[in-house]
Amino acid sequence: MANQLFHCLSSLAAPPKLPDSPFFLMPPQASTISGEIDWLFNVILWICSIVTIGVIIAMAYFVKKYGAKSRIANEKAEKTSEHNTTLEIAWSVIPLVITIAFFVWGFKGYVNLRTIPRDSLEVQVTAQKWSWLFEHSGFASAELHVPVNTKVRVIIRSTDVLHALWIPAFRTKMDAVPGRYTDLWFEATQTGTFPIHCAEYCGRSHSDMWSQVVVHTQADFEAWKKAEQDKNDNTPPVALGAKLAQERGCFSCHSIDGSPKVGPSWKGLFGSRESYSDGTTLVIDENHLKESIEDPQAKIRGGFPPSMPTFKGQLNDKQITGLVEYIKSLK
Amino acid sequence: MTDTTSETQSNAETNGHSAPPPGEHELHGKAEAHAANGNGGGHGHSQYPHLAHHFDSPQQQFDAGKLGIWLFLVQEVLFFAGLFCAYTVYRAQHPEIFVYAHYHLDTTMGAVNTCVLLVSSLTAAWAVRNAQLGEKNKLVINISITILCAFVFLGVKYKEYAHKVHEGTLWGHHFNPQHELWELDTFKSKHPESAKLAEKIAAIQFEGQAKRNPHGEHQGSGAEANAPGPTTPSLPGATAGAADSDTKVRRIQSLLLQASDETLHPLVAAGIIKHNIQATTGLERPATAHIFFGIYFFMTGLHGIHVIAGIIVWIWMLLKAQRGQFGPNYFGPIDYAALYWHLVDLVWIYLFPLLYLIH
Amino acid sequence: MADSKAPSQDAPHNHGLAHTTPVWLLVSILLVLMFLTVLTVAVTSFDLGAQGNLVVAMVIATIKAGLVVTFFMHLAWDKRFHAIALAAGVLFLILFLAMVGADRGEYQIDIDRHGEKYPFKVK
Amino acid sequence: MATTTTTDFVSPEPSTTDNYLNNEKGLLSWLLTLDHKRIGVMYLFSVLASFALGGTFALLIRAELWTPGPTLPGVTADMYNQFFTLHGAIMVFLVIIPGIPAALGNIILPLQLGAKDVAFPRLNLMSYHVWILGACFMLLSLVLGAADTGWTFYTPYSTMTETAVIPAAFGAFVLGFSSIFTGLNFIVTIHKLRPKGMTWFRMPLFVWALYSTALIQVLATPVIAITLLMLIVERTFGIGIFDPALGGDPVLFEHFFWFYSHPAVYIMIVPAFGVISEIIPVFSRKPIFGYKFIALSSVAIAILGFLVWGHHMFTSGQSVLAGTIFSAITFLIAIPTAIKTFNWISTMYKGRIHLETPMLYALAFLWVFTIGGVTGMFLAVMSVDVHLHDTYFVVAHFHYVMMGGSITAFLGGLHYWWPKAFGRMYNEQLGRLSALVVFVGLNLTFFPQFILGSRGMPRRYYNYLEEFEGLHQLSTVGAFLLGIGFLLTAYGLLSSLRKKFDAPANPWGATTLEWQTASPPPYYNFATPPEVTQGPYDGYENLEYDEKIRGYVPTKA
Repeated sequence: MANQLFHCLSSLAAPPKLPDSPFFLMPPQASTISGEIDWLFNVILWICSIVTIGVIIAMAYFVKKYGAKSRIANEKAEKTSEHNTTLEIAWSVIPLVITIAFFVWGFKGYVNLRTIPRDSLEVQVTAQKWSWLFEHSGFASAELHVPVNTKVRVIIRSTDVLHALWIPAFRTKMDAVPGRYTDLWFEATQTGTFPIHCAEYCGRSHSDMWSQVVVHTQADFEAWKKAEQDKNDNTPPVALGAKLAQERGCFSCHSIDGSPKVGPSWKGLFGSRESYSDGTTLVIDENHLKESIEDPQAKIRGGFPPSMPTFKGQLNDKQITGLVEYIKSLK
Repeated sequence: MTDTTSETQSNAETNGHSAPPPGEHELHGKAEAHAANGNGGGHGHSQYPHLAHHFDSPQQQFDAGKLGIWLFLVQEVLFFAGLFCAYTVYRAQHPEIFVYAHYHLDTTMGAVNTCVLLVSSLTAAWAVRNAQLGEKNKLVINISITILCAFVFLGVKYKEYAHKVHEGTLWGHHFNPQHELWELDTFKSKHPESAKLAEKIAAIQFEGQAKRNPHGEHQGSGAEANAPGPTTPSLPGATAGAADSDTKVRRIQSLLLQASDETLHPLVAAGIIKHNIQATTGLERPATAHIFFGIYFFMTGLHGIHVIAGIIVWIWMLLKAQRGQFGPNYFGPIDYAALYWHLVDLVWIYLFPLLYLIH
Repeated sequence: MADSKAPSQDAPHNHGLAHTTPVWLLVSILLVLMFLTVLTVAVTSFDLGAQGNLVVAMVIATIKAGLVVTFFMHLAWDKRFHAIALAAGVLFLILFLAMVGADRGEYQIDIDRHGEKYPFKVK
Repeated sequence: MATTTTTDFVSPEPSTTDNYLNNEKGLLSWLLTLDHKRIGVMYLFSVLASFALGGTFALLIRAELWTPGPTLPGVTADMYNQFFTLHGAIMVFLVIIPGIPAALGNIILPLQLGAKDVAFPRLNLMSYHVWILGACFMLLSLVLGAADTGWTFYTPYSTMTETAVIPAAFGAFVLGFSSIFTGLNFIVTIHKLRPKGMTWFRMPLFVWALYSTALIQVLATPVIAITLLMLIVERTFGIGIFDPALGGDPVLFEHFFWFYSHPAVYIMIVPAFGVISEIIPVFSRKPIFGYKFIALSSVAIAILGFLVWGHHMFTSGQSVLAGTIFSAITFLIAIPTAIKTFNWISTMYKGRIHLETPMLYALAFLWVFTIGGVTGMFLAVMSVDVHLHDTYFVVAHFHYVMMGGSITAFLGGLHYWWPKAFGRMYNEQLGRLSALVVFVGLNLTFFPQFILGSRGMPRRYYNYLEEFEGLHQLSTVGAFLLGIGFLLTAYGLLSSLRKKFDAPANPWGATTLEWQTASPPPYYNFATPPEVTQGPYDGYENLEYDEKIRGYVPTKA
């Protein structure tokens, strides 16, 4: 029963699909700045392709035209001048001008990316090994929900190591640095669901630290907020727990099918007698589960690393009860 | 480029200006090289027993060694760069921890050590002169004094370290000072009024507590306050802690209001009370004071390792000097050792004001 | 050609491979260094403004370092390339400190404000 | 003879007795040798062994990426992370940084300069011993539970992970000193040991390149040394400079790290420029075009290379101000690089081009390095880099430069100087075939990664979206082809060592000094000290191919 619940609840059980893009080198353009960045990308691509192909053609042509027959023939190269200042200056100055143009465009775009508009909707995101938690409009969720055509500021924090929030479809990315905040902004231009990746290496499940951004119409966004409110208020504890377990990234370390991952599996966990690294054994009850969520280092199961972060202060009593009930339900 | 100009360039480079005029030297070097090679390319520099086979003359060998040691010194400068950079960043952003921490250091010992190193620098420079002139006895004496100074330096350093271990002014988690700032003689003698004020506040703040809790509940930086999990150990930060009751706070505030700016300033500068006096509820230690001691021990420790390496080099030089190996044609090793030793001195010349002389 | 003239000027001090520094000069340099050490300690008891004491301490330290480099380390009579090498090292050191320091200064506010709006209020 | 005017005749035929390879025998005569050529040879084989090890990890990575998620039986995400960390650390610290300077440079630099040895032979040997020590620490990390931090050792992950970070970091710390000693030695050698007539602008361009490299090695490497030491101390004692849990700053670590590691990129590529600048004129039978521009552009790259480290940090939380400065200077560095490429192409104009193995590698270099170079443009443009940073686009870019640039040039140089260093000609047909396989494999491996990256594939991923599977598989096929190419190369070169000495003194008709002495050279390099009267690439017209000895001799008057 719990498994089914898990599958229906979780839209994130499978990695996000990348929506089709009109341009095969880039993800879809879904924010106001994507077009600008793709344009610059294309300009550089064209100029650089011309240079590269020019070099290759010149090289191939010279090899063919001036190819020597054999060593024995002792052919001598024609005398040409060994330097030509005009030429040298020309091929220093022309690339310089081009690169200055690139720099100026890049600088403008970068300032745009890093200058947060004043009137934007604020979203707090917390990165931790190996999940994202977005907090906006009073709700916490594992997905980022935003309305279309609205400026959104994402304030990024990390509780453990470096991560990076990357939304390819929005062409923006920013590291999550523990001990400080960083931020980025975007304005989505089309509704839909777009992947979010962690782009800064953060350990074991770095590649599974994905999420997605759901861009709603204004009306849908309001509806989503309402539904979220109802869910929190009315969801039965087991279902709430299952939802939270998904959102808070519990499944990157705990399985529900009995196979041990980073941490012990939840299947059949409740009521079993387990041994701990301090040599004691214990029958797992509600209190122990609650303690493990709030102070995971208090007791470490034998054979598992002490790597779980604490969720103290991040979950209220109802939510903790929900998680405990959910674990109890996994027989 | 014409041949003549390039020729001159090359000569200037190899011979330098302290050598005999270029032309003469060139002839000399070449004749020698040919003599050497006439011997079958082997070790033919019979007139110069210390000349390696791949050099043409003692001058070339000496210059090569000198350039080598200078490049090594440049490398040393950049080796210390990381620590100076860490120092700069934290000093610029958290000046209060430097003000706070420097009272825990003994300026006299630092100054004595500076003088000891300066004297050893003199004897090292003098030793080079002795070696150049072939004054064997003076050379031995000067090297011995240099080594002696190095040991004195390490001895003083050891006393300072031992004192810090005793006082608990160490790095990271080991930072657990046995005396608060206002209890230190260094602070009391410099700012008697401020110390008295702090003592009064402390008396109120810790009233009814059997003993101050050295690992107070209060955590320092935002990072550690908010970073949950096993990787965030409890850390002595702003540990003296806030006063717990409203009455206490009111009594503390009235004391603060009565105090003059001159009295308050040293306490604010050291991060003992907040910039915003009204927000101050008690005395505290600056949140990341332990970083100063991290930097202090790292910098002086690394410098100390260089001193130890210098001692080893000098002992080796002493043995060579006693055998009378040095003279006008072969004094490179002494020169190089002295240059290294001066660099160790140079680093200390900066470390002393940066760590001990903070206002 | 400054290079070729130099040897004849230095001739009296020139013993073979390199310049020899006279004892009186070495000892006077030490005395100056000692004086500067006393001075830099003495100066700390005066308040010279926000960064004044630091600047004075660094200026004195740099004068001391300059004396050691110039006379104890013979750079006054040595090849110019050695001075250039040392200057390059110091230049890169300063560059490193300046760039990193400037950058940290720019984002320090993000560290100071990190704790705000935290922890979450989850409904 | 063209370049030397001293009279003793150097036999153009293979030397059989009394060369540096056989004048002393026994293991100790190698391990304790002070001869720069023997030290270079030891470096060469050590580097090649490390290359094989690093390459094995590369193939494991590529095989694992054949499908999303677990592919190879038993390879977990943790192991994958260790694979790419070891691959990166080995390739950077043990292969590419010492590859051209310490291995090829040690063998060739004093010969090209006309010196009897490097300035400090003992220091040179010590540099090798230190290298071995560093390599041992790296291997120790492998045994003790390989580090999984990535070669960048970013904090706070590196202070928290339970794998063996300290041996790996300490290994890199030790290897840094090996690199410093080599660089220091080369600078002094170039300043002080030039023979009569060898002016600065008569030095071969490989020497110029090594000089520029040595400047970086001496000025930048100590910073990584102290950074790694600070990391080790942070991890051991918790001093709190980098660790945010103690009030430290991880971005500070990134600054420290890249202050070295960006210039280190030029330690890797500038010597490669030097090798290419040697090969192209010799195989085009024409003096190099724009000698001074190429020589000085190496120095310019070396110096500018110090001022761009922050372009690795555009999305790290570095300030906009710093990012802007770093981006601007990054573009400046493109100019000297472009100058070099255009000069190489111009050198071929109206030449007489011989397409033997070294030249094939040089042409491959031009092709591949141009792609690697221009894709750097995308990454230097700040706004575009925000999207591309930490994706496979970056992976492809630096592999095109490091692998396609440095390693291709290294192999080109190896084939070019192999007859000089070992006195044997390798199988030319096999050499050409393997060059071709390497070239095709390289492009097949890394070109698809550009597309992967810009489409949204982050780097250091064990698992990935299904739509990327096709391109990943293409890349994996390329990687194995590349592996086959390297095995062919290794077989071609190593099998020649079983032969008797058969290489002539000057098989390619080069005019630089190393070809004016016997192959392999005698212990003291030159029978008589050379005297230089003209530029390094002058006088091809005075050389003539002699069919009997399969090498060049001076034209008889």
